[in-house]
Amino acid sequence: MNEKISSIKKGSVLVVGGGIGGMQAALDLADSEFKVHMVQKDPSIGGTMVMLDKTFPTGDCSMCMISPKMVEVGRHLNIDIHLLAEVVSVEGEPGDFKVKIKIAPRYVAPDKCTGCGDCETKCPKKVSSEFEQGLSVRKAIYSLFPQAVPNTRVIDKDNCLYFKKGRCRLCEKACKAGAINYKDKGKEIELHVGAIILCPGLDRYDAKVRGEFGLGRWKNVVTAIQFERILSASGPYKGEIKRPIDGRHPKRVAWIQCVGSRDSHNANPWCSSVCCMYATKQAIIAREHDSEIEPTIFFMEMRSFGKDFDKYVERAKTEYGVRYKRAMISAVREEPGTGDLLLRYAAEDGKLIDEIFDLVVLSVGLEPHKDSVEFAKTFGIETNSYRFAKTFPLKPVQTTRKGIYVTGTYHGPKDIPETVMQGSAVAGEVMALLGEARGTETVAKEFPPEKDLTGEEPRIGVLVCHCGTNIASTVEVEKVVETVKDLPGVVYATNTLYACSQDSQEMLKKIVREMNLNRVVVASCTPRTHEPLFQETIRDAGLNKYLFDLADIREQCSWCHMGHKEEATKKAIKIVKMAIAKARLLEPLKTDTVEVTPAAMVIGGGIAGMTTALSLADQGFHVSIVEREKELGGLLRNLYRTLEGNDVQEFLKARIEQVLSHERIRVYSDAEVKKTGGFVGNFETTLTNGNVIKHGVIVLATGGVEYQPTEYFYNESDRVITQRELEEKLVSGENPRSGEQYVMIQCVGSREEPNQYCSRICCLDAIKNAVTLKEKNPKAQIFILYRDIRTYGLREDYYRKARDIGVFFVRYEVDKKPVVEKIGDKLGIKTRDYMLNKELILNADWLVLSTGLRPHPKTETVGEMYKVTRNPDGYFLEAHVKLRPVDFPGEGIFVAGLAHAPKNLDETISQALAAAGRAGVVLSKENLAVSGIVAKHRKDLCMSCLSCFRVCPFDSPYIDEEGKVAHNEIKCHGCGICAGICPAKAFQVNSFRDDQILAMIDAAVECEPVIK
Amino acid sequence: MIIGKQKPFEEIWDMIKNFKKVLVFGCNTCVAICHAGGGKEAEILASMLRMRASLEGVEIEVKHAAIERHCEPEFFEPVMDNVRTSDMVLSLACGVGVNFLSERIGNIPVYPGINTEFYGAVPKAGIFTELCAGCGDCILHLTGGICPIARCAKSLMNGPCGGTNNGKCEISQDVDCAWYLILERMKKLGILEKMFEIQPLRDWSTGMYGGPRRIILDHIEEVEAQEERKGS
Amino acid sequence: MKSGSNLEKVLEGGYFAVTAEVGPPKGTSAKVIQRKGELLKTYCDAMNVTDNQTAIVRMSSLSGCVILKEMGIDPVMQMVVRDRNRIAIQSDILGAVALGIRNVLCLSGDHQRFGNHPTTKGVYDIDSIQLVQTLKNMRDEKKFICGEEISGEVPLYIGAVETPFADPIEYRVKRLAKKVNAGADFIQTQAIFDVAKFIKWMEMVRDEGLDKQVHILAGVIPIKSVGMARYMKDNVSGISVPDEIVTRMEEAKVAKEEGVKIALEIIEQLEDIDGIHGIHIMAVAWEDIVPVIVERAGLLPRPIL
Amino acid sequence: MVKAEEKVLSVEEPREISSGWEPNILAFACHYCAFAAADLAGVMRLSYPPTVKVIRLPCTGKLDYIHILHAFERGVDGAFVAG
Repeated sequence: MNEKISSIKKGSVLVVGGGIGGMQAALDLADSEFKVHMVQKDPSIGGTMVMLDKTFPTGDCSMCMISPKMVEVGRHLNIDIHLLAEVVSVEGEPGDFKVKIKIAPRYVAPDKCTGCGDCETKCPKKVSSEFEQGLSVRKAIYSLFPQAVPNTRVIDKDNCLYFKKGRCRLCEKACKAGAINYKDKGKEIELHVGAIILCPGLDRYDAKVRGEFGLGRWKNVVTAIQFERILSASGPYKGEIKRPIDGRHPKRVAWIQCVGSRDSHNANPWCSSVCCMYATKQAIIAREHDSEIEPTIFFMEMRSFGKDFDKYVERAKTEYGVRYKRAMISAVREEPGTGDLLLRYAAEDGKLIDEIFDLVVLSVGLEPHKDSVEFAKTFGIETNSYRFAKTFPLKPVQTTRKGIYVTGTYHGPKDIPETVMQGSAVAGEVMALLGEARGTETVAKEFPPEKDLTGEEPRIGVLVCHCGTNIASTVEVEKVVETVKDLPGVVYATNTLYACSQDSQEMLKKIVREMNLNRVVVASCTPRTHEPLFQETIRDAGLNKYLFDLADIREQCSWCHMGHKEEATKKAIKIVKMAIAKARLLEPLKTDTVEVTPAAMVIGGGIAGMTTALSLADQGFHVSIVEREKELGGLLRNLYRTLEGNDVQEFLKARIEQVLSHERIRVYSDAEVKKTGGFVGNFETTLTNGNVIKHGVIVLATGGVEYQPTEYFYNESDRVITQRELEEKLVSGENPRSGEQYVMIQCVGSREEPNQYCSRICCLDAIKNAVTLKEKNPKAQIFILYRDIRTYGLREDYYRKARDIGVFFVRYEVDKKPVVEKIGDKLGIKTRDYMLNKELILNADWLVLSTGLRPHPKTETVGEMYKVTRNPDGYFLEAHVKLRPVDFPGEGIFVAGLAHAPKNLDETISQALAAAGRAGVVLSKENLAVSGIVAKHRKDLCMSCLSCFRVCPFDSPYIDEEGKVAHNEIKCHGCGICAGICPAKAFQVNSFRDDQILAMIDAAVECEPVIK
Repeated sequence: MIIGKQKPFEEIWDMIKNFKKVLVFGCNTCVAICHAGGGKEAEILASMLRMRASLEGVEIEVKHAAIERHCEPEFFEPVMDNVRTSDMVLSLACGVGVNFLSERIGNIPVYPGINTEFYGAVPKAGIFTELCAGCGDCILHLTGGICPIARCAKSLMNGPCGGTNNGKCEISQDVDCAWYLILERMKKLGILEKMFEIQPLRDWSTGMYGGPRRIILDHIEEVEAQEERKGS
Repeated sequence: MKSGSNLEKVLEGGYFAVTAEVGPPKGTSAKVIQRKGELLKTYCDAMNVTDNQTAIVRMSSLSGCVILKEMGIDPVMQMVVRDRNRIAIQSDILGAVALGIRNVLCLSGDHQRFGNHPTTKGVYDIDSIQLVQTLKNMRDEKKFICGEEISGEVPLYIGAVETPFADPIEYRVKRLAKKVNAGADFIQTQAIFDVAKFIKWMEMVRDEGLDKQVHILAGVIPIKSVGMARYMKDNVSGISVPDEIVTRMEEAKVAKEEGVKIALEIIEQLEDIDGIHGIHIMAVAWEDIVPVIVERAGLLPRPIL
Repeated sequence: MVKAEEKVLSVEEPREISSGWEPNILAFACHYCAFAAADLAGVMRLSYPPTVKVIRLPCTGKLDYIHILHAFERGVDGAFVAG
C-alpha cells in the first residue's frame, strides 16, 4: 500500500446494504474486532436471498440458511444497523471517512417495539405486498417478512389511514408497549469510519417492458422471483403450486430464459449469470412439490458454468424429466377463456411451433438499482457503462476510490456463493487496510463474577410472557403460572407483558438476586432468537448463562392453536413443565478458551496462495507459504493476458516481488507438508525440508493443472495446439496470415463423463485469442466450435465483440463431435452446422483445443492429510456450497483458487481475499472461546470403538498418545452425533444430556398411562 | 474382535415370553463395539420387550444391565446377586459369554440374544468383515497376509478355483475372491512365485475340527499340575 | 414291508435275528469280502459292512455291500456322517438303492483324530439322528432334504446304533427315543459285557415303550485275548467291561475258548431280555469264530424267508 | 421355520379408536431446521393438534433410540423425528 493514508485510521467500517454479501462482510469484520455500521434502505435486513424458496444443489431452504445469519448480525455487539437509511455524503480518505446518513421515520420506536405484531393484526389497511411480489397483501403497519431482523414494525406512511385521512390510530391502541410514534421525523447522523463497503444489491429487469411476453397482461405469466414466492412454504400459496388466475395446479410449466439479458437492442446486454441455474432449480423444486408438473426450459445457451452445475442440470434432465429446449420464444399469448398460454418458437429445423402451457415463468435478469449512478456519485466512485460499480480485473473488489470497496451484484451479476465469497473478500481487504486499528472501536460486554452453586438445590424462577396478546389471547397465562409455581424446584413464578422488554430484563435480574434463584425458565417465544438475550440477562445477574431454558409457547403453541384456549393452555403448561424438568438438571457450564497463534500457513504459492498471504500479512499476521515447486506463480506463469487486456506476467512479477519482500511472509519453496497436527488456532506443521511451523490457520491453495489432451491428433501434429500455446505464439509476436484458418474446439476434456464439469475458463480463452487474432489480422478466418458459449456476466461483451468482428461460432452436440482428419499439412474438420442445418467442412491451418482444468494431482493427498473431502471431480468440497464457500467443516482450514473449482483469475483473487478475510477472523482473536454446549467425553466409559471418531463431522474425537479415543472440545460443535452413536454412552452433550431429554419426555407424558 | 448380530426380535420374544422376570444382560466389550450387545443395546431391547409384553397383555418385568466382559468370572461377581433375582437371563454377550454365564448362574436359564458371527474387522463405521477363522495354525505369511481359510468360501489352499470371477467369488458378487486378493498382493510383494509351490494338506485338527480347544500358558500349566498333585 | 430286505423279514417275522460285521480291506481286493461273506453266509441274516471304521481309510461300505449282494447276502450298509455332507449322503443312498442295498445303518462315526488321518476336517454337516430322519423322509415322502422330489422308490430298512453304557445312562434312553422318533426301524447296540447294567437299561427302554416301536439287536463282541479285554475296558468309549470278565480272561487257560464261552453266556442272557430281537456280532478281525458262536448258541439254522 | 424377518413387521394390530381421541405426539427436532420450521409454522399461524409437543435437539444425530423407546413406554402415541 503506497497510497498516502492518514496516520490514525478508524477501527470501524460502513457497510452499505444488508443483503447476504453485506451481512457476510459485516460479520467477518465485527468478528475480527472492527466496529461495523450497516446501512440498509429497507426496514429490515436480508436483501434478495430471503425471498428465495430453496437453493440448489442441496435444496436447502433459503430462509433457514440466512435466518441464523440475520439473527447473528442483529444481535452482534459490534454491528450497528441503521434501517430506512441512506448515505447522503462521504468525505475524507481511506482510513478516515466522514459519512452523513439520513434515516427516514419509522413511526415505531425500536427500543419499545417487541415485534409482537399486535398492531399489524389490528391495522385495517391492506396493501399489496412487495415482498410477496404482489401475489398477496400486507398491512400498512408491517414487517417485511415474518422472520425479519429486526422485526420492529414500520408504518407505510403512503398507505396509512391516519397519515392519509387523519384518523384510525388502531395500531397505537393495540400496542401495549407504547411504541407507536406518529410524530417520528427521522434523523440525520454522522459517522466516522475507516473504510466503506458497498453492497446495495440488485434490481430485477422489469419484464413488462417486453410486452410480447405478456407479463402484467396474462395473469399466468409470472417472473422467476414471483415463482420463488409461489414455491415458498411461507409464500402466498403456502408452497402449493397454483396458477394466479384460477388457483388450479399447473401441469405444463415453461421457463423463458434470458428475459432482459443478453439483448443489447431491447434490454440489458450482459448475461445475468444466475438464470440458467435458478430456472433449473425451480423446475426441480416444482417437480418435487408436484410430480405431475412437466417443466420445459426454453434457453439459448445453457450456462451452467459453476462448480457442479453441469451435474445438477444433468440430474434435472435424467432424474426430474426437465425438458430443455434450445429455442427463442417470439411471443406468449393467452388462449382466451382458459388462462392457458400459447408459446411460439422456432424448432431446430426452423419450423415454427406453437405449444400450450399452463404457467409461464420469465427468467428475468439482474440489473443495478435504477439510482445506481446517483448512488455512485454520493460515494465518489465511478460506474461502468452498464451502471455497475467500476472495478479492475486484478483488483476485483476495489472501486475507483481508495478505501471504498464493492461486493455482490453491484460488482456484476452473480450468485449467492460468489456474493458471500466477495463479502469475505472485501472484509479481507478492509482488514488489510485497517489492520492496525483493529479493536480500537469495538466494545466487549463486562459481566459480574458467576455465583458458585456447589451444593445448592435447584431454585427455579419461571417467567411466563403474555407477548402483548400474542400468547395471552390464546393461552391463559395466569393459569400457567398457577400450575407451575408449586412444582418441585420452582421457587418463584410470575407473568409479564413482554418478557423481552428492557424493564422485564431488569425485573428478571432483580428476582434472580432477591429470590436467590439458580435456574431460570422463561416461557415466551423461540429460543432461536431470544435465548441469547435472556442468557445475557441472567449472566448479568451473576448466573452462569447455561442455567437457563426457554419454553416456546408462542411460535409452537399460541400461534398454532388460536381459538383453542383450553387445549393451548394445557399444552403451554406442558411445555413449561418440560422446560422446568430440564432446568432442574441444568448445570453451570464452563466455557474454555484457547490461545491463538497469530500466524497462517498457506499451502500453494500460486496466485491464490500469494494473494491470501499478502492480505493476511497486511492485516498484521505472519504467513508461511509452502510451495512444492522452486518458483512461485503456479499456473499463472503460463497466462499472458486477461480477457480485458491486462498484462498478467507483469502483474504476477509484481505480486511475487511483493510476497518475497514482505516482512511478515516467509516462502518455503521446493517443500511440501510432511506432517500436520493440531486444531484451529494451534496447528503445527512439519515440512519435508525439516522446518516446523506453528500457526493458527491453514489455507489450502493447492491449485490445478491444465488438461493435457489426447484428442484430435494433439500429440501427432504441430498444427494442433492448445489455447495456452496459441496465446504464447501470439504474445511472442506471431501474426496470422490473411486467409489463414484457425478452428477452435471447445470443451476438450470437459463436460463429459468422467469429467462432467465446465472448466469455466475455456470459452473466455477462446474468445480472447480469437479477438486477438482478428485484431492482428482481420483477414484471418476463425471458427469456434462450441457446445454452449459461457461468457457469463459482463463478459458477454467480448462474445458480442467477437461475433461483430467476424469470428464464426458453430455449435456442436456432444454426441456429434467434430471429426478431424489430417490432410497433408492441414486438418480437415467435419461438423454439423445447426443454423444452416447442413454438414460443414473446414480446412484448418491450425486446430486450437480449448482444454479444461483438472485439480492438482496433489489435491488427493493434501485432502487426506487434512481430512477434507473432495467432490467427485477431485476438487475440495467447501463446508457449505452457498454460505461457507471458502471454509471447511473443520475450523481454521480454508480453501482458495483452483483447488476449490475451476475459475477465472479475478474470481481466484476474490476467493483468495475471502480466505484471507475468513482466516483473519480467527487470527485476530487472542483467544478462541469454546461454546459450553459441547459433547463431554468420559474416558473411563469409552472403549475406543471409534464410532464417534468416524461419524464426527468436525473431527473432534481423536486417537491420543496412548492410542485411546480422546475428545477435543475446541473442535466440537455440540451436535451430539457422537452421543447418539456411542455404544458405551461415553458422550453426553451439555444441556442436551440423556437425563435431561428423558426428563423432558417424562414431563411431556406425565398424564398418560405408563406402560411397564 | 468378535462380531455379533442381534437376533430377530420375534425369536427373542419367543424365548422370553413365558418368563416373568427377565434380565437383558449386555457385555461391554466386542459386541458393544459392533453395536449388537452392549449396555446400550440391552437398554433398547429391554424397552422393546416391555412394550411387546404390554401389547400382548402379559406381565413380564424386563430389566437391563451390562458388565465389562462376560468371559471372565471376576466381572460377574459384583452383579451376580442381582442377576439371580431374575428367572431368565437374555444374554447379549457372544456365545462365549452365554456359555460362561450358564456355567455360573445356577438354575436360571441363559438365552442368547445375539448370534455370534465371526472374528471381524471394522473397515468403516457399521461395516464388519470376517478376516480370520481362528484355525489355530496361521499361514498368513504364505498368503500375503490374506487368509484363504476365512475368506475363501471353500478354504482352498492352492489358488483360486474356477468360480473366481473378476476378483469376485462365485457365491456372491459382493464377496471378494480371497485368492484373487492374495495373488494381487503376492504380486505386489514380489513373491508371486510362491503361489506355484503346492501347499501341503492342512492339519485341520489345530482348529475346531480337532475338538474344543484350550490354551494354558506354560507357567500356569505347571502351577495347575502342582495343584492337581496336591489335590490327589 | 418297507424294504423287503431279509433282515426286515426276519425281524418283522418275529424271529431272533443274527447279524454279523464285515470289515472291508485297506486295499482293492474284492476277495477279502467275498471270503468273509462265504464264511458267514449261512450263519447270519444280514451282514454289516463298516464305513471307514475308527476313521481308518478302507474300501467303501457301499462297494462292500454290492459285493455281498452279488453273493446273495443281505448287506447292511453302514454310513457315518463324519465324511460326507448332505449332498454326498443322499447321492450315495440313491446309488445304494439302485444297486439293491436295502438296509442302512446310521452312525456318527469315530472322530477323525482316532484314525489314520487325524489332521483331516470332519464334515459333520448333519448328525446321525438327522441322518435317520433324512432316510425316513427319502423313503416315506420321497423327498430330499431340500424338499425336492425323488424320482422312484427308496425302499430302505433304517437302522441306528445306541450305546447303553455312556453315563449318565438315562440320557441314553432319551437319545434312543429320539432315534426311534426320527424313524429307526432297528437298533444295533454297542457290545454288551455288563449284562446287569444292560438289563437295567432295557427296563427303562421298555418303560418308554420303545421296545414296541423298534427292533433292538444287542451287540456282541467275542473277546480274543486278555489284552483285548483290557483295551476295551480302558479305551473304548461306550463299552463297559466288568472286572469279572477281565479276571476270567486273565485266569483262562485258553483265552480264545474263554472268550467264546463268555460270548455264549452273554447271548444266552440277552435272549431272555424282553425286547431284544436279535444279536449283532462284531468279531473284529476274528470273523472265523462267528459260525462257531452262532452254532453253539443254538441259533441255527437261520430262517429262509 | 418361518424367518423372523417376515414376522417382525406385524408388531401391533390396529385397534379401535374411540371418538375424540387425539394422538399424543412428541416431535424431536433439530435446532437448525425442523425446530425453525416449527417456529415458522407458528409465524404463519398454521394450525396442528395441540397434543404435538416439540423437544429441541442440537441435531437429530443426537437422538438416541432409547429416547424414542422411553417416550413410547411412557405412553406417547407417536414420535416425529425431524431434522
